[in-house]
Amino acid sequence: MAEWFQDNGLLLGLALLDGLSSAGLIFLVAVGLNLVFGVLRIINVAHGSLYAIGAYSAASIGIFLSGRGLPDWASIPTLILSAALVGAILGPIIERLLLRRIYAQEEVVQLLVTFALFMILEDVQKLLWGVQPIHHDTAMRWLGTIDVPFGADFIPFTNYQLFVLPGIAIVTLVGLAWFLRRTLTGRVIVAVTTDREAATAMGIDAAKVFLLTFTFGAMLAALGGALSSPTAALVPGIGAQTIVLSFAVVATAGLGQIEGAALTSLMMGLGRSIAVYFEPELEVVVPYIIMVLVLLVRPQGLFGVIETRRV
Amino acid sequence: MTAPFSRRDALAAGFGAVLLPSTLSAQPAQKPAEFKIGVTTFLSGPASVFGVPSRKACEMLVDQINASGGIAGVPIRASFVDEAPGTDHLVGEFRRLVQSEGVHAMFQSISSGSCLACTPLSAELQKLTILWDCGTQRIFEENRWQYAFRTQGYGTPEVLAPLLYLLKHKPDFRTIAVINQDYAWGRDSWELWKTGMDAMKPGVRVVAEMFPRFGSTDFSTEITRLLALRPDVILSTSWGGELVTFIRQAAERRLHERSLMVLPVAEASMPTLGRSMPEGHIIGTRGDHWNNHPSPANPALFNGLVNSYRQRFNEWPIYPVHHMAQAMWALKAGVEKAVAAKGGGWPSDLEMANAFRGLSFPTPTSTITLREDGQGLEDQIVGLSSFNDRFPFAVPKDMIQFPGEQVSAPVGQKSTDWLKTLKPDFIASAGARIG
Amino acid sequence: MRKIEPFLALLLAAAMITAAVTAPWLRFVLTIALAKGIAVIGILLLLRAGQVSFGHALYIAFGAYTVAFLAPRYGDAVVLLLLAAVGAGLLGLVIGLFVTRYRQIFFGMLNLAMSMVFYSLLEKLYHYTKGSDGIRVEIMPIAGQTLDRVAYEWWIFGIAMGLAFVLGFLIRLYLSSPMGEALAGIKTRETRLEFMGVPARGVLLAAYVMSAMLGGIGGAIIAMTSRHVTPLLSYWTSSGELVFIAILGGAGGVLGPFLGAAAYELVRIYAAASFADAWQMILGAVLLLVILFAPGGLWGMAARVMKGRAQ
Amino acid sequence: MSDVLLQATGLRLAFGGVKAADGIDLGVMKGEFLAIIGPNGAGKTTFINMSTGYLRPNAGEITYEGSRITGLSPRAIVKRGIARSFQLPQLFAEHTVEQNIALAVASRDGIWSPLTPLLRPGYRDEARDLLDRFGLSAIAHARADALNEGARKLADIAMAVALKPRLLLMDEPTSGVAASEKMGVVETLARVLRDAQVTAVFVEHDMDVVERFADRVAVWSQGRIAALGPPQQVLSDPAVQRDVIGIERHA
Repeated sequence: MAEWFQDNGLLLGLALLDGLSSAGLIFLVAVGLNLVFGVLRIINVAHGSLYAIGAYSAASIGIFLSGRGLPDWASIPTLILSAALVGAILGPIIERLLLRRIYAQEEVVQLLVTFALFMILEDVQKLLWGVQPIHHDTAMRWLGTIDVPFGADFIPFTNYQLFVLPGIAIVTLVGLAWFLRRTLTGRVIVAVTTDREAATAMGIDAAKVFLLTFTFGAMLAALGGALSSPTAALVPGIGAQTIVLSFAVVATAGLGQIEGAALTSLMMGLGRSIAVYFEPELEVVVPYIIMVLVLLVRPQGLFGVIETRRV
Repeated sequence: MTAPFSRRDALAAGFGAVLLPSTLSAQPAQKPAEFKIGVTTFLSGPASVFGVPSRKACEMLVDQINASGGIAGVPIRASFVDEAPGTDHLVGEFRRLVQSEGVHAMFQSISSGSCLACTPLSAELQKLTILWDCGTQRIFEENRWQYAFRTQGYGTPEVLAPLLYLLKHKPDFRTIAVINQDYAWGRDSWELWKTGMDAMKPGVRVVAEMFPRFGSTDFSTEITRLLALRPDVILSTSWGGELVTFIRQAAERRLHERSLMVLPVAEASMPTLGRSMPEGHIIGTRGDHWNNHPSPANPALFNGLVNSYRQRFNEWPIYPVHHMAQAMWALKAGVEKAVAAKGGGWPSDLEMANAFRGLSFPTPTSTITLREDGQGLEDQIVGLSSFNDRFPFAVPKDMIQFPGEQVSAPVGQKSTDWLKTLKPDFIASAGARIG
Repeated sequence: MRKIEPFLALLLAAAMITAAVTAPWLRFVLTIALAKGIAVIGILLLLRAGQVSFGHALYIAFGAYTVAFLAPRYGDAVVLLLLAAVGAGLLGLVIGLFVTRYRQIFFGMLNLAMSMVFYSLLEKLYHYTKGSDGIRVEIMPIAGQTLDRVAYEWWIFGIAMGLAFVLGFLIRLYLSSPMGEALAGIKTRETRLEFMGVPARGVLLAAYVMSAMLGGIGGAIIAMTSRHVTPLLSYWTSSGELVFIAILGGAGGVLGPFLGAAAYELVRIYAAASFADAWQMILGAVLLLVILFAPGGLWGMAARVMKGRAQ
Repeated sequence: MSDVLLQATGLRLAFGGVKAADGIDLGVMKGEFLAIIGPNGAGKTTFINMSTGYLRPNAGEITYEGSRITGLSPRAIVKRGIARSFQLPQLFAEHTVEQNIALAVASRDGIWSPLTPLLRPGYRDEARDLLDRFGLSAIAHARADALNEGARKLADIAMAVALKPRLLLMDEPTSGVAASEKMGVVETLARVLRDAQVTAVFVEHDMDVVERFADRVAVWSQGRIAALGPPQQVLSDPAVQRDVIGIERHA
């Protein structure tokens, strides 16, 4: 064991660095899904579409503004603003026009409404952005790289992936935690998450909370997409790929738990990057293995609370 | 886009009273009012980066051919089917097009899985089927097909040519890593490569074999590992968005300074990558149809295709455009040959198919011959990525052309068996510099 | 409505047979629809218990690959159908022992995880499965009879139809039996079952194993019909498709899945033929319209029409 | 002591800081109707939950017919002949009342027959008979979620009775029943239970009901049994009147 660490300790260190940045992205997408699920009790399959639209929009807006002389440093704020814009426009439209009609319906129906929306948005993306890969990487290039020592060698990492992605994820986590615990609106959201009936009985305007939460969740999905756009080429189908992993995160994290989502993303991000180093064929199934193991030990998810049924 | 209307009408008839006898092929063939082709290609999902340009090309070529009198005097009409929903849907659509819409020829497909599923239908439904893009060697090596022909090269030459180029360009490499998409092409192409490499240059150490999930958007972990391993050569047969993502992430971290990259399917991603493609790496195009081909056999035809595509769609043609064009020209050549053989009468399905065996048809760059097993022999051109004033993206320099026959497994032999027989002296004799 | 269900079933069967006789390509499509209908009955069982499996494509793929792998060795359709059903049932038992401990999102997502692991295995074990290229299934003898292609296709269509009737009939009996009614009790009042001495988990597990077997049978028929199997059969969107069909058809009777499957296949073909690059949008829109304006799906619509007649 | 059916000894259970049971010793005699009264939150329902396996005590044990049942699952305890009803009726909302009862009847045999209908003559007749005795025949075909509170309550108890228990634990059987119907309902209930020779424990807030139907009364207060004995004696105790009944009247 000690010998193994001696041989592979350095690699493990690299895996850690890679795992952090991938965990950051996983978290940003999954936390929005989890927040929406906690409050609305709807697993939003179209969350992946919002991710994709966020990515495409951020790239398009970035390309448009760069062409008109936007300085390179402004590309990172542009990513964040694009995401906010996408969420602020699409969130309320989807919640008002679609989700509001089905809150009283069965879980499966709610799931399918978002599945239908996912199918529609998949084609909408294609109509708007075409099928050729789109990429706009000013943000990544402007930040440059940093050489991380690796024995006698060194490994260049992009500052964007090493610092910006985990950084924004941490800021989001801390900001969300502060918002949910310390602000009135945040506490209302938590109250609705923990006990919907009691909260509405206390006179909380559930409709407003739902609208707010969903919009917020949509912004987070779009933010995840926007932040992935500097490093990834955007093609049809990226939403479908991303959302599956987020499902696993939500179930593992526990209902509406943001800290749970953070820890789960970290485990999955690290698990995957370690797998790439030592057993690449396992990489794809690592998140599911983690999910199954966690749920075996904690059936309600990492940070989930057992819902006691009153009898 | 007037086609959907009539198609919809046909379909409406389909649900109510598609009650046409399904034995068209048995009846004496009459010259049809239009020559219908059914085209399967990806119109959604990640592979639509190939599918949509191919559809555009097909529509453009149909217009062009119809404007100049059609095929043997008959105008063409194409219907398109999306491959993305999966085999059961595709097989159903294939049958619908043949049995209900009465298409005269099928063009299929991009995905090897689709081709493997649909090619047997060509025999069952006795319908001329042109494999216009898929690359799996299994089709013609595991079976004989009377009605199916592939009008371009396939996996073996498309992997062997870049391998030979590498062995000529950097004969002293000792380590290699592979990073391919995790699906059949990614696995197959690696197996072909490794078999050929072990035969012609034994002793190369494979330091990493990575098959990231199909559709991955982040390769930073894989790149870190490659940076740490410092292999002499990195092979990736990835394509589309994934190749763009991989190269962007790799180039930013200067992986290209540590290892020589070999990218057999690079061409289609070059326009997207633009100037961010590093120079001096080995790139291929699944054929010889580079936009900067130094000496196309028919320059007027070549420029005509490239320019009219660019004018009409405001983008550079990529290899699926050329593959579609090859299929279309093969169709024209084959059908007209069959009609001529019949003295102007309209050939039956079988007569039509027979005309394709051994058919040679001109392409803008060269000539492709369909062997007796149905496989087309397409030349391969491989070169090093470079920039010039004519193109806003990387194109090859120091090109070597490999004749199709030289790099394809002979009829009746399995590719892996044949690759094992290659000797190191084959390297020097293969291919010739052009340009 | 329940009383006229057998009559409607005969009507639907007659319509299908007429269509299959007149158009050979419809025979193919309808065989697939029948196979999916059989699998969707399994979804229906779980929906009775209030649980949504977002991973049942796993059992379809398992049944299909069972046929693909074993056809060269035990090449008889009848034997293979049995093996697929039993094999899927055993797999369902193993997975069911785990997933039936969970409810709602956890149940749905664990099923999703299992199907995605299976999907990854089909891709990873390339040397056995040929990855995304898939495996070809040759025409096989049926009950010892070697048949030509057209006769074979008719036989498979007939077997699918026969199985649809037999299985539909058995499931109908089951659903109104104490065991089936207890299953529905899980949805509304699971704790009460325990206080009546009924092991709710066992009831759910039994239904889960049955649904897995139905999936295996459906998958086997799909493999025998399309005669080529690929991993896409087990991708999460295929599972979504099954739930889609269940809701489209309506959860009322066992006829619903078949109505839904036939409608789904035909709409998809119509959409694909008319709008080859926007068929997903059409399907999504159809689903949304059905959910929003025709709750109860096609079966519900039929029921309303019948009621209107009766009055 | 052969006539003790259920015996609790030294039961303790606390939720956070609240002691729902703080050393309970209580025996239930065969054939008696035992009422449990006390302020809300005193731990009355907790006693039923512990006796039926839904909650496990921190300490102490419960024996039934001489053998220990603490630690057993609700299912195992039902099989031994203890059934319960609920303060909030636990019905299968999407089934009819008749189906609800029939399911309870069927569950005595296990429900593992997959091919014969639930409403087969045997089960249906017994369910109808029971509905008849509870005066619910008129709503036999109504869906459970369409009933008023009183009917739900009765159906809930009927389901428990359908299990043919020897001991029935009822959590506030008359809450939600209209005041004018209350006595009639309890009358019916008592008759059914006496006919079937069922021992009953019921948590009750209505002192008139307790006085009329209970053989003995246990007063539950802050996790302890403050008094135990025949109704006339216990209910006239000034301390009980002050601490329990007084609160009840004002609540």
